[in-house]
Amino acid sequence: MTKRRVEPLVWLMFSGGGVMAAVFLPILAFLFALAIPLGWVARPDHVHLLAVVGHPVTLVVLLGMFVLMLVHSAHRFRYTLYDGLQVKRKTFTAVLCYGAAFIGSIAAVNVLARLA
Amino acid sequence: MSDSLVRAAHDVLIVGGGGAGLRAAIAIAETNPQLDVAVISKVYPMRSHTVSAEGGAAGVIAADDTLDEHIYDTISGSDWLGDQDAIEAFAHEAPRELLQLEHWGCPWSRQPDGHIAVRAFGGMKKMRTWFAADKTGFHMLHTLFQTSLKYNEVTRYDEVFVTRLLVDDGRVHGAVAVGLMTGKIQAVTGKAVILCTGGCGKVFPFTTNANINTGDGMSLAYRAGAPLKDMEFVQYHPTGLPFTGILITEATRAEGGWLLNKDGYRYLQDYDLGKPSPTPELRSMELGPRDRLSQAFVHEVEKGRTSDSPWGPVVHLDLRHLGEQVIDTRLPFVRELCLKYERIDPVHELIPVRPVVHYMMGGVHTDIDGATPVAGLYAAGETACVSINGANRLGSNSLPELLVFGARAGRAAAEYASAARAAPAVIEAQAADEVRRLERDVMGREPGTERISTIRDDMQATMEEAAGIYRTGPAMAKGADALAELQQRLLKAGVADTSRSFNTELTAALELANMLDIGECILRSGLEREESRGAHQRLDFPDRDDRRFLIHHLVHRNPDETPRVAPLPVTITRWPPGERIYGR
Amino acid sequence: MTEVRTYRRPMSIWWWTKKRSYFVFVMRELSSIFVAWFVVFLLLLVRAVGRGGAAYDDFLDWAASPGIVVLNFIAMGFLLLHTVTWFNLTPQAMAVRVHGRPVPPAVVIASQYVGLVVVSAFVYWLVTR
Amino acid sequence: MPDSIRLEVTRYRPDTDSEPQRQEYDVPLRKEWTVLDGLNHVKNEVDTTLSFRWSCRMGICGSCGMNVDGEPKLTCATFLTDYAPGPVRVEPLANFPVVRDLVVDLFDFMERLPRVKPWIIRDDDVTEVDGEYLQTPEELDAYKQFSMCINCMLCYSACPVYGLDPTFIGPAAIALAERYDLDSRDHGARERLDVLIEHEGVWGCTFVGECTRVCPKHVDPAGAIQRYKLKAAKESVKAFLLPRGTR
Ligand SMILES: Cc1cc2nc3c(=O)[nH]c(=O)nc-3n(C[C@H](O)[C@H](O)[C@H](O)COP(=O)(O)OP(=O)(O)OC[C@H]3O[C@@H](n4cnc5c(N)ncnc54)[C@H](O)[C@@H]3O)c2cc1C
Ligand code: SF4
Ligand code: F3S
Ligand code: FES
Repeated sequence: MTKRRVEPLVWLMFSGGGVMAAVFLPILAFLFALAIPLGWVARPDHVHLLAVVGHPVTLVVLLGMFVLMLVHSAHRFRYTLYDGLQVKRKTFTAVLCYGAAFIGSIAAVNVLARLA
Repeated sequence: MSDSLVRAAHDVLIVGGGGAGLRAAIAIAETNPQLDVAVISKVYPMRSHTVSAEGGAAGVIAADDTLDEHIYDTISGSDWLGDQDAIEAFAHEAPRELLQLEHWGCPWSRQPDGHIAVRAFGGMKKMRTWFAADKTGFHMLHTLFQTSLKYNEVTRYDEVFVTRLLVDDGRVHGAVAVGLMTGKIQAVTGKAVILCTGGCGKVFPFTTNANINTGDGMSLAYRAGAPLKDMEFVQYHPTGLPFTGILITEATRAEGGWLLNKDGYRYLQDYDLGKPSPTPELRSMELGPRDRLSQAFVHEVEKGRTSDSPWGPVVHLDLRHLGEQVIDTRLPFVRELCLKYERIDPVHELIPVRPVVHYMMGGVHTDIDGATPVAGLYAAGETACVSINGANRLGSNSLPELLVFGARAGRAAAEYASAARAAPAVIEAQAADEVRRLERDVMGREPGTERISTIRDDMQATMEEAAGIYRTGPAMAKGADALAELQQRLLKAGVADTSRSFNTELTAALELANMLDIGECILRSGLEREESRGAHQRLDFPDRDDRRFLIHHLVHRNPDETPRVAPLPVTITRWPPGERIYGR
Repeated sequence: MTEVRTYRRPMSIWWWTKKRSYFVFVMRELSSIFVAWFVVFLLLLVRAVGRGGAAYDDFLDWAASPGIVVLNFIAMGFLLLHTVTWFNLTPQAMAVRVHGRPVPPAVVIASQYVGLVVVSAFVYWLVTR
Repeated sequence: MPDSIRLEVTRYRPDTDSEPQRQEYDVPLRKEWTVLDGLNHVKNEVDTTLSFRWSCRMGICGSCGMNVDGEPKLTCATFLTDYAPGPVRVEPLANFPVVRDLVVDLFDFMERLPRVKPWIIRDDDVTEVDGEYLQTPEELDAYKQFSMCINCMLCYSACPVYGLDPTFIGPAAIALAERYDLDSRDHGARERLDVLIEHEGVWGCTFVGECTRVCPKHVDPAGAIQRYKLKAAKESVKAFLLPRGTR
């Protein structure tokens, strides 16, 4: 019988987050981090944006996306620390990375819940 | 030191982790799990030379094929020198062994309906060669090795080099070996010992064989008092790549490849091997037996109809008409090898080839169960001579031979070991002797003026000169004298490497000593055989002489270390000697 | 097992600078920092949007400040590295089969880019409508 | 073309050296010579004490792996002319302990191999063989690529994760597990999963992908490992979701 282990589940979230980051993040980052602030694209109207973001479907999608991407980052960064910097305190590093992702996720819930 | 001298005691000790050795190990583990088996090998088992075999393994499975036909092809291929009882047993058990390998996971090539596919091979009247593309030996060896990992009762000593068998009162009790990593010399005892040490192609300069094929097991047995059999029969494979000697498998011809001389002419038709046809015809032309094809090459050279290359005369193998599709699915390794080592693409270009030393028909004399005359000592695989190959081995008979006789020797050794007693105390002294010999006589020699590689080169040149495709009495006698001289020179060659760990100069020295023994046996047996049969062709005795020479030759070692050749009758059951007919 | 004194070569901290492919690998892995940064950035945006028009405008002005713009350019570069490498490795990481037949890697890669374009167009439309 | 080329060879003699040294040899540069031919020239003509492994000289036995100019290579399949005018650095395979000169210690791998159970495991217990297990050419193709591994260890030498954490089971062993999992005759996937799902199993791999790039036999261990992760993840999700009885 297969033993229950967390690695596969973390890895699944890592992969999901990787897909999200590859597919959704480029356009979002491009629009809100570069194009709109720099005026390449007209600032969307606040009311419109609030309506889009506040829609329950958007909220759920964003929450899922944020959480997965945070786990993705935490997981990848953890291994970068192991391999790239040869960090030896492995458990500590893991707690730190996933801990940060956890706090980020709570924050995301908080922010998004306020819009709902 | 004596407490550490005997490293471990086992029931059965197998020397060699190639196809034969691993098959024997599994056979023992399966017959009697109570027994403690050990496999000693000078290389990791999956590096053994079985890994290089390309073409395939013969076993009757096709609906239109019969055991009798396999038997007959093998007997006539052997020029009637094979023992017919052994060949019968071989043909009967080969299909089962190959199926067993299938069950262990060997990726045999298949027909569309999922059944095993078979291809044609030289000297065979029916298609009966099982294959795994053109990496058959590779897949067989890895399958056997991986399957052997399943058995905890099999202990392995990897990279451990056996230097001597421990024999007392006509019984074998184990071996002395050098651990290559540590340089430690220790005895490993076994109630029975099976030699599965493979071939000895390195006795010759130009060979398909790997660096490790130095015939160690033959020499070990010979020195331990077991005779060698039919040593004069050395197989030349007709298609090796010039310079490297890398084999281009016979399967190329089975798939329809042609041999062309410099005029683009399929010259085999001039040598009583049948008439050319566009598609391959069994037992004809390019699918004739190896001895006859290699001999035809020599005649082409004499007629000036071969092409020149920096490495001597060559003919060409033409695969272009087979097309990329066939080459890539059935012969991918051949294409890879040609691209890599000759920088030519067989899809569009001709492959230069020449005959190359490939296989040793002779070897340690055994009966049909792999037993040698020394009690408890068994041999199987290329190092043994049962004999099913007689004067000429048919392509694709060797791989099934490893399986059939590896398993047989394993079972017989298991039975022997179950009844045998543990090693007597005297072998401890023998082991100490061997340690002394190695440390003082081999390692301790001052590096003199002689170099091991030079003596090896000289030996190889001597053997090529004296025991090539065509031989004469005077040439062989001269070669034997030259070898005796080389023996003397070897005693003066020092080992410059004083390091214990992975001392490959030491192993090279030991291997060279083994090869000199073998070379001597080849030439001595050859001198005695005043006839031409199979791979032994004498210009001074061009005909087969069944009246005098329908016999095996056994080479014993006299107490004064000289060889003595004695006859042994060939076992004939149902197939009286006849003419070897191909292409008619 | 043996008494041989084997030598274990130490692996330098800078091993990943020794070979181009190793360097690209570590850069790829470092993209994770920037993915995380964008998550934070977007969360801040969402929070600002939730707080009203003024907060929203303030946020965008902040995002246009030189420091943030430079950071975001760099981050964007890493993000694209992530996207490209992720797409390229997908066919290796999973054997995609349609009707039991394996799909060639090039097709898998191409279809991901198609997906990227469709998603991007949809988001663009949703935001700027 | 110059007529000779310099080899910069790493030497290490455990009895005398405290760490590896470099030694230079000039060898003839010939069109048909491989790096291995160069080394053999040294061994036979120049310095008989140089140690390295080799056997088949045709790229199939897997013993001659070394780092050539920093890249893991089969030296019998790597031609000197590709490095002209030289010099060529010849070092033992990276990431393994060095035993002597160019010889490395493979103990880790050999000890690990049996753990992934690289043999056919059947549900039915057939002991007598009569007739083959049928397998179509398509079913054969499904695992053939992964059965091509010659255990040359180049992939281990290229994998930084293995270099940093030698407890990682590593690319070739996992590829071999995948080879048997994908074999239509095998029923052992679950047993192998139990091994590879452990921490030292597939999870250490961060998909550097170098293993696949250096593999001389196109085995694609990197792909095998990632697929294994997916397989492990699927099984784990099932294990979490389904009640015990139905698994
Ligand atoms: C290139 C090539 C292609 C071939 N193709 C075919 C083919 O298509 N079909 C076919 O039927 N046959 C073929 N053959 C022949 C066949 O492959 C060999 O005869 C067969 O593989 C020999 O197997 P073996 O088990 O006897 O020995 P090997 O596989 O050579 O194994 C010998 C073992 O003995 C060990 N050993 C040797 N000496 C010592 C020692 N002193 N101490 C400890 N261990 C030792 C080695 O480490 C090794 O493990 C081919 C041969 C060659 C060279
Ligand atoms: S996977 Fe490739 S590189 Fe790794 S050991 Fe096997 S053949 Fe060598
Ligand atoms: S190089 Fe190493 S990290 Fe994974 S993909 Fe290959 S095993
Ligand atoms: S010597 Fe066998 S692979 Fe290179």
